[in-house]
Amino acid sequence: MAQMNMIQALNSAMNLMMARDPDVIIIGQDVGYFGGVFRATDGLQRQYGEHRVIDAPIAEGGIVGSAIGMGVNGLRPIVEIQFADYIYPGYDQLASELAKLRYRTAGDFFSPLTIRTPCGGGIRGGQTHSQSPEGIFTHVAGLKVVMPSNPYDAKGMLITAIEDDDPVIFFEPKRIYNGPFDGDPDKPAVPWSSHPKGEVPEEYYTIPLGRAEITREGSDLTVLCYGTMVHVCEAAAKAAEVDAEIVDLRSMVPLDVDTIRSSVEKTGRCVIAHEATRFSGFGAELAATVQEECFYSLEAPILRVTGWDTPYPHAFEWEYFPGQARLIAAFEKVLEAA
Amino acid sequence: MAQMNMIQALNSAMNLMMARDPDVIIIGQDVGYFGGVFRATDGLQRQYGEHRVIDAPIAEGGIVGSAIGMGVNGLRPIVEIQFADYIYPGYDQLASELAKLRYRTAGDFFSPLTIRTPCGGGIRGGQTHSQSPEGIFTHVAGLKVVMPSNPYDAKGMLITAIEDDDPVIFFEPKRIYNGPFDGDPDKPAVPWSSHPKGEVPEEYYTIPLGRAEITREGSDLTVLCYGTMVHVCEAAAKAAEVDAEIVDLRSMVPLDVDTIRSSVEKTGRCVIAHEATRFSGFGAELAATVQEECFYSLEAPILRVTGWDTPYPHAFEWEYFPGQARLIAAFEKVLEAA
Amino acid sequence: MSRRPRLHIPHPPARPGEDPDFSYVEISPAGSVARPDPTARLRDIERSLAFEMIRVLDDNNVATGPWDPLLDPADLQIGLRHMLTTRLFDERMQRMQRQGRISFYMKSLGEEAVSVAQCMALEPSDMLFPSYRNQGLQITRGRNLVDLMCQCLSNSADMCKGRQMPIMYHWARGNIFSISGNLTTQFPQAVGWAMAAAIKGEDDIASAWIGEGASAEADFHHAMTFASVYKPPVILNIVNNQWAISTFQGFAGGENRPFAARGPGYGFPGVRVDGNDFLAVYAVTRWAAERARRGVGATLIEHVTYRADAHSTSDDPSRYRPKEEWKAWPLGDPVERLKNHMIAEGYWSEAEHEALIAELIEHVSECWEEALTYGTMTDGPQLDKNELFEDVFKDMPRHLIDQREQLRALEDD
Amino acid sequence: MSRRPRLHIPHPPARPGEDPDFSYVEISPAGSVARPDPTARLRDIERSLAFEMIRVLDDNNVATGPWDPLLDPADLQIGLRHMLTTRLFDERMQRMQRQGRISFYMKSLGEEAVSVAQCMALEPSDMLFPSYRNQGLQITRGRNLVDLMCQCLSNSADMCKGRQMPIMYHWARGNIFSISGNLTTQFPQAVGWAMAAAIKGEDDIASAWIGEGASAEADFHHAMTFASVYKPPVILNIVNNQWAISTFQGFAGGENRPFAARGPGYGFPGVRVDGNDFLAVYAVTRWAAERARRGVGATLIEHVTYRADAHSTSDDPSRYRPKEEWKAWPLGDPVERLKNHMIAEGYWSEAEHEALIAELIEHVSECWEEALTYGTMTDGPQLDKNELFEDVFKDMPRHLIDQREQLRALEDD
Ligand SMILES: Cc1ncc(C[n+]2csc(CCOP(=O)(O)OP(=O)(O)O)c2C)c(N)n1
Ligand SMILES: Cc1ncc(C[n+]2csc(CCOP(=O)(O)OP(=O)(O)O)c2C)c(N)n1
Ligand SMILES: [Mg+2]
Ligand SMILES: [Mg+2]
Repeated sequence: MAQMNMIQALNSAMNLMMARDPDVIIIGQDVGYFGGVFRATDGLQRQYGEHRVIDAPIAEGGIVGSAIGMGVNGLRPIVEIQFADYIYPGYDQLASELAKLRYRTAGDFFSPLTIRTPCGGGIRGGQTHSQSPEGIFTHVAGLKVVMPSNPYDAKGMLITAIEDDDPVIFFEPKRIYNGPFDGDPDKPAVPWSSHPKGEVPEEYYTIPLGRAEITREGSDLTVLCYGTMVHVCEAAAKAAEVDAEIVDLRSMVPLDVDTIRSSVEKTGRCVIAHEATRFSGFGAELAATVQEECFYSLEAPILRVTGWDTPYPHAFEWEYFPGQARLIAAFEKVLEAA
Repeated sequence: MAQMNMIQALNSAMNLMMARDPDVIIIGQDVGYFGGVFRATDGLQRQYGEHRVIDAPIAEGGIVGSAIGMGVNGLRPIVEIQFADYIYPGYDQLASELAKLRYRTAGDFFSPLTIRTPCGGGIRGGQTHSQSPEGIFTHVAGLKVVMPSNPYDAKGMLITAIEDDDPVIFFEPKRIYNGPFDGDPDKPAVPWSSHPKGEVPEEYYTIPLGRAEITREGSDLTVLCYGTMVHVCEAAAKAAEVDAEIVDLRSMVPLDVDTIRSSVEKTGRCVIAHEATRFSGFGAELAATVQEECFYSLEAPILRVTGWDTPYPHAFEWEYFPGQARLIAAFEKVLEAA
Repeated sequence: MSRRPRLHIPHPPARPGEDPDFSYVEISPAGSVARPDPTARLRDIERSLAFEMIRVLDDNNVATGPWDPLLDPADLQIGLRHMLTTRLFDERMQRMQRQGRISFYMKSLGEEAVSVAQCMALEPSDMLFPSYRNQGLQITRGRNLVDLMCQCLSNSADMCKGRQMPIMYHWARGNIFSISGNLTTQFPQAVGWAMAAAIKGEDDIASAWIGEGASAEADFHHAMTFASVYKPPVILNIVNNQWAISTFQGFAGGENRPFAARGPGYGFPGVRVDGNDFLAVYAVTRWAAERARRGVGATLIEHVTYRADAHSTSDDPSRYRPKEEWKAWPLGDPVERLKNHMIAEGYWSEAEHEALIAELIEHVSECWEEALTYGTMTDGPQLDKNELFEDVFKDMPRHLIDQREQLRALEDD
Repeated sequence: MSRRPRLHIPHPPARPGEDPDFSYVEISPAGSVARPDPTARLRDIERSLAFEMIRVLDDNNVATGPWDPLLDPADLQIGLRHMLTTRLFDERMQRMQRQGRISFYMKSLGEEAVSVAQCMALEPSDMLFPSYRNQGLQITRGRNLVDLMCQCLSNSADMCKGRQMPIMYHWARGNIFSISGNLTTQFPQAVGWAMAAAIKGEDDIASAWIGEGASAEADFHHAMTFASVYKPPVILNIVNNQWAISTFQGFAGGENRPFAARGPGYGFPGVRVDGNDFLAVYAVTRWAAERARRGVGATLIEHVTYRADAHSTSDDPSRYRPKEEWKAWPLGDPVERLKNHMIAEGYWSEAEHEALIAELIEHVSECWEEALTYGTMTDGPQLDKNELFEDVFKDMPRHLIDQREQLRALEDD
C-alpha cells in the first residue's frame, strides 16, 4: 500500500475514476493546466486532456449551473469550488436546482454531481478562507453531504460520491490535507505517513456514504465529530485521560443514526464538535437527534463545542478554533453532571 | 384602533417609517407602481415617489448587493424579495457581505437593511413558492432573523427592524397574510378582524426583536413555534384538550432563551413546530438549546413537528404541512412519556 | 434641503387609462436585413443583426427577403395548427383554473410563434430548456395534451407525480427539460448540456428560453460567459414580451439597447427578430442552429413580442397597463399573420381555418375529458401518498423511510 | 467510439518554457482615438472607445492627442511618487511575508498607474470600492502607510481589529470601502451607493474595481444591469491584467472581445485604456467622472495591464506562464513610462528619481518600524481578545456575551 496525504488520495480517486469512466469530467477554477490551488487535480489535465479537466471562469453559479446541464447530458462532473467560502454564489443552483431535479421530475432527470470544496480554518485564511458551511447544505432535501477526516476515507468516499447518482457535497477539511492535526498550532506538523489512515491502496475501493466510523472505542462518553475535529477530539480525550468513544460521522446526510444511538446508549453522555459556528450548525441537528433517540440513556446535557457565533477572525484564529481546551472543559462538564 | 390584516399592518409600518425618515426607501420586484404582488407596498410609490419606492430588475443578488451599497451611503433600505424561495440568488451578498460588514470593518461600515420576504406553504405554491428557509440564515453570524405571527406584531417588529442598525431578515408567513389559520384548509377562511391581534394602532409603536411571547399559558407542555404554526399549535392544543404553553418565538436571532427556559422548566416537556424541513431546520437549534438549558427538567424527549425532508409538493401540500394531526400525535407522545 | 434627484427611473410607454404607445419599438421593414453566412465574422454582422429587426412577412402578408425560409405549405399548416392548438389549450386551461379545477395557469397568448417555429426549426434530438411560457414546444414536439393536462391537474397520471405546480412540465423522451419555478436557472444548464455534447462529440444542440425580465438574473451572465468561453452548440433565447409581471422591459435594461446587443458584448451574435413573424423566427433559428452544429458557437436571439394576457392567473394587468395595449402592438398577432399569409398565398382559406379551430376545440375537449379520468386533485384516481417521499434521493434513506412511516401511521388513525 | 470534441478551450499565448507572445493584444497608436463629449450618443462613440485603446504617451514618451490631460508637472511628480510608494510598500510587505512577519500579501506590481491615476482624477469625497489589488488608492488618498502595515500585521492598531487577512483594508474617513475576500461583491454595492447619492441628490460619485477574471461573477452582471437601468453616477473598472491566478483572460471571455465591449451591450460606454499609461488612465477617468457628475450615467473602463508578479504570496506563476513574460509586455511599466515622460519633458531627472526612491525606501522602513511598535500577531502589544465578539451586531446579544464568558473562563484556567 502507498502512503498518501489527503490531496494525493483525492487525486488518486479522481484519476482512477477518469480512467474507468469516460463520462467523468472535472471543472473548476485553476483545476486544469495548473492542477488546482491545492493541487488536488495535479497532472489530470495532462493525462485526460483539456476536454475532461476544464479550467472554468470565476463564477461559481455558472460552474454549478453548467455542470448540472452536463450531468443531465450523461456526464458525471466533479466540480471543484476553490474555497467553501465561495460556494454561496452557487447556492441557488445547488439548493433550488441540483437538489430538487430528481424530485420535481419524478426521477426522469437527475444530475450526478460531486461538488468538492476545501473548508475549515487553521490556515490563517481569515473570514473568507476558513468557513465550514456544511450546515446550510444539510438542511436542503436532496443533497448528500459528507466530510472525510483522513486520506483513506477521502479516497474511498470520493469514489463512492462520483459513482453516486445523487448529488454529493464533498467537504475537504483543508487543515488536514497534509497531516492529522491535534488542535495545537505550535506543535510541529505531523505528516499522514505517520498515521495508519495515510496508508491508501493505489487501486479502486469504495466507502459507503452514510456510515460513521468509531475511531476510538470508549465507555465514558460519546464524541460526535467529523473532519479536522476528529483528530482534535482524539487528542483532547487522550490529554484529558477520558475514555471517550469517538465517532467520526464522515457523512452528515445520510446520517448514521444507528451508530450514534448505540454509542450514546452505551455511554450516556455526548459531546458534539465542529468548527462551524454553533448557532443552527450541524451540531444542532445532532443534539436534537441524540436527545430524541437516546433520551432515556442520557445522564447529562449534550454539549456542543464549536466555532463561536462570529465570522472566522484572522488574528484570533486559535481563540476561535474549538481546540483541545474547550473540548476538555466540555468533557469534564459532561462527566461531572448528574 | 384599526382592524388590519398582516399586509395592511406591514404597509402601515412602512408608510409610517417613510414619513418619519427620508432615508427609508423600498426596493424590490413589482413593489413600485404595482404595489407588490402581495400588495404590501400598495400606494407607497404614489405617496413617496419613485425615487423612494423603486421597482427593481429581476435579480435578487443585485437587489441585495445594491441595497447594501445604499445602506452604506446612509439610506435605510427595505428590500422585498418576492418569495423566500427566490432569496437564494442573493445568499452570497446576504451571508458574505451584509452579515459580515460591520465585523470585518470593526464597526466602521454597516448597512442597516431590512429584507422582507413572504415564506411558507399552504397556498398551492408548489416547491418554489412555499419554502421556509429561515434556518440557513440563523446559522449566519451577523444577521437577525425574525418571523411575526400576526398583524400587531408584524407592524411593531417591522418598525423595529427598519430602525435597527443591524441587518434583519424579516420572514412573512404568507398563509396568514389575510387571517389566522388553524391548519385545516377545508374550513372557511377566518379574517384578522376576528382576532385580537388584528387590532393594530395606526400610529408608531415598536416591538423589540429577541423577545418571545407566550400566546397561551399552560402547564403540561411547552410548544415552541413561530409564524403560521403559532395558530396551528393553538388549535391543536385546543383540539387535544392539552394544557399547552405556546411560545411564539417571533425572533430566531436573537433568541429569547430566558422565556424558553422558564417555560420548559415549568412544564418539563417540549414540542417544537415549524414548516421548514426537519433535518437541520431551526427546530434543531431549539431542541439543542432546550436540552442543554433544561436537561434536568425534561421528562420526555423534545419532539419536532415539521415539514418532511422533501421539497414542498404541490399535490400533497396537506400531507406535507405539519398540521394539527401531527401536532396532536406529538403532544400525546410527549405527555405519555416517562 | 435641496434634493436634486437624478436617479433615472424607467417608465413604460403607457399606464392604465392612457393610450398605448409603442413608438419605442424600432421596427425594420420586412426583408431589409441581410442574411449573413452563419460563419461570418462577428464584427461584420453584429450591428444589423442586433439592432434591426429580422422580419419576413410584410404588411401585405407576403414573405420577402433573404430570411424567407421557403417553407412548404404543409409545414406552414403544421405550424398554424400547433400555434392554434397552443392557444386553444391555453384558453381551456385558463378556464379550468377559473373554475377551480387546477390551481394555477400561465398562458402564452400572442407569443405562440416563438415556441412553435423554433421547435420546428430544430431537430427532435436537440435538447430544449424551456421557461414556463413555452408550452408550444411540448405541443410541437408531439406531446399528448392529456399529459400536459394531467400535470396541471396533479392527478394520478401526472408526469411530475404531483410535485410541481401546473405548467412545470418536462418530457425526458421528448428531449424537453424540466421547467423550474426559479427564473433563468435553465440558461447555464443548457450551456452545460451543450458543452457536454461537444465534449462527447455528439451532434445535438441545446436551446434555452427566458423572458426579458429574467435576463437580469445572475444565471444569464453565467450562461453568456460560459457560451463565450467554450463556444458550445447552444441557442440562448430571450423572449422580450415587453412585460415582466408589472414591470416593463426597461427595468431589465431594455431602454437603451435591444437585448440582442448583449450578445456581441460577449463576442457572439445577438439577433433581434420579429417574434410574431412565424417565418422570421423559423429562419433565425435555423441560422443559429447551423452555427451551433458547425461548431461556430452560441447565438443569442431576442424575440420581440408581446405578452397579450395576464402574467398568470394570479395577475391582473389592468392595474399597471392599458387594457387595450395588445391591440396597439405593432407586430400584430402571430396566428393571424401566418393565417393571412397562407390565405394570401392560396394555401389556406377562412373556411379551413374555422374548421381547424373547431376541430382543435373538440380535440382539446376530448383530451380534457380523458385527463379527468385520471383524476383531479380532489376527485377520482389519486396519486399514492407514499410518492411524497420518493425521488428525493435515488434510494430512500432511513430518515425518509421513517417519515413515510410516521405519515402512514397518522393516516391509519 | 468516435468522439469529435469541438468544445473550444481557450489557450494562453505561452506556457512555461515558451516564448512570451502578446500579439493578441490590440494596441492603438498614442493619440489616435478621438475624445468625444461625455454626453455624446453611445452609438456614435461606442466602437472606437471599446475596441481601440486610448493612449497618451507615445513610444518616445511624448504626450499626444485629444486625451492628453495636460497635467501640471507638480501633479506628475505626485503621481510618480504615489506609484513608487505603492511599489516599494509592496516590495517591503512581500519581504515581510517571506520572513513570516505577516501571513499573506498581494502586490500590485505593474498596475500602479490604475489606482494612482484614477484616485487623482477623482474627488476626495467620491467613494471608492476597491479590489485587493488597489493599494494605490489608499496611498494616493493619503493613508498613512503605518495604518496599512498595522492591518497586515493584525496588531493592536489594526483598523480591522484582526478580523481580516492582510490587505483587506478599509478607510471610512477616506471614503474607501472595505475589501472583501469574495470577488466582485463590491461592484453592485458601488452601484447601490451611487444610486443612493442620486436619490439624495448629492454630487459624489462611486468608483469600483474588479479584475478581469472576477468579471465572470454574477455580481458583474448585477452591477451592469442596475447601472443600465438607473444610470447612477458610477465608474465600473475592470483591471485586465491578463491573468486570474493561473488562468488567462480568455477564461473570462476576453478572447473574442475586449471587456470594454460589455458596456455597450448594456447601453453605456465601455472604454479601453492603456492601463500602464498614467496620463491615459487619468484622462479616461476624468471623462467617466464627468459623465457621472453630469447625470449621464455609468461608464465601464477596461484597463489593459499586466500582473507582473505572482497572484499572491501563495502563488507560483512559473508553473503556468513564462518567467519572463512581463519583459515582453508591450505596454511596458507604468512607473518607467511616466518617469521617462517627465525626464523627456524636462520635469524630472534620473538623479531626482534615485533620490526619491531612496527617500521612499527610508520612509517605508520608518513606517514599518513604527508599525511594529503596535505589535505583530505574535509579539508586542496585542488586540484585546474580547474583540473577537464585538461588532457581529451593534449591541452584543446574549449568546455572544455567553460565548465571550466561556472563552474568558478558559483563558483564566
Ligand atoms: C428567482 C426568481 N425571482 C422571482 C421570481 C418571480 N417571478 C416569476 S415570473 C416573473 C416575471 C418574469 O418576467 P419575464 O422574464 O419577462 O418572463 P414573462 O413572464 O414575461 O414570460 C417573476 C418576477 C421567480 N420565479 N424566480
Ligand atoms: C467568489 C470567489 N471565488 C473565488 C475566489 C478565489 N480567487 C481569489 S483571487 C482569484 C483570481 C481573480 O483574478 P482577477 O479577477 O483577474 O484579479 P487579479 O488577481 O488578476 O487582480 C480567485 C479565483 C474568490 N476570492 N472569491
Ligand atoms: Mg417578459
Ligand atoms: Mg486579473
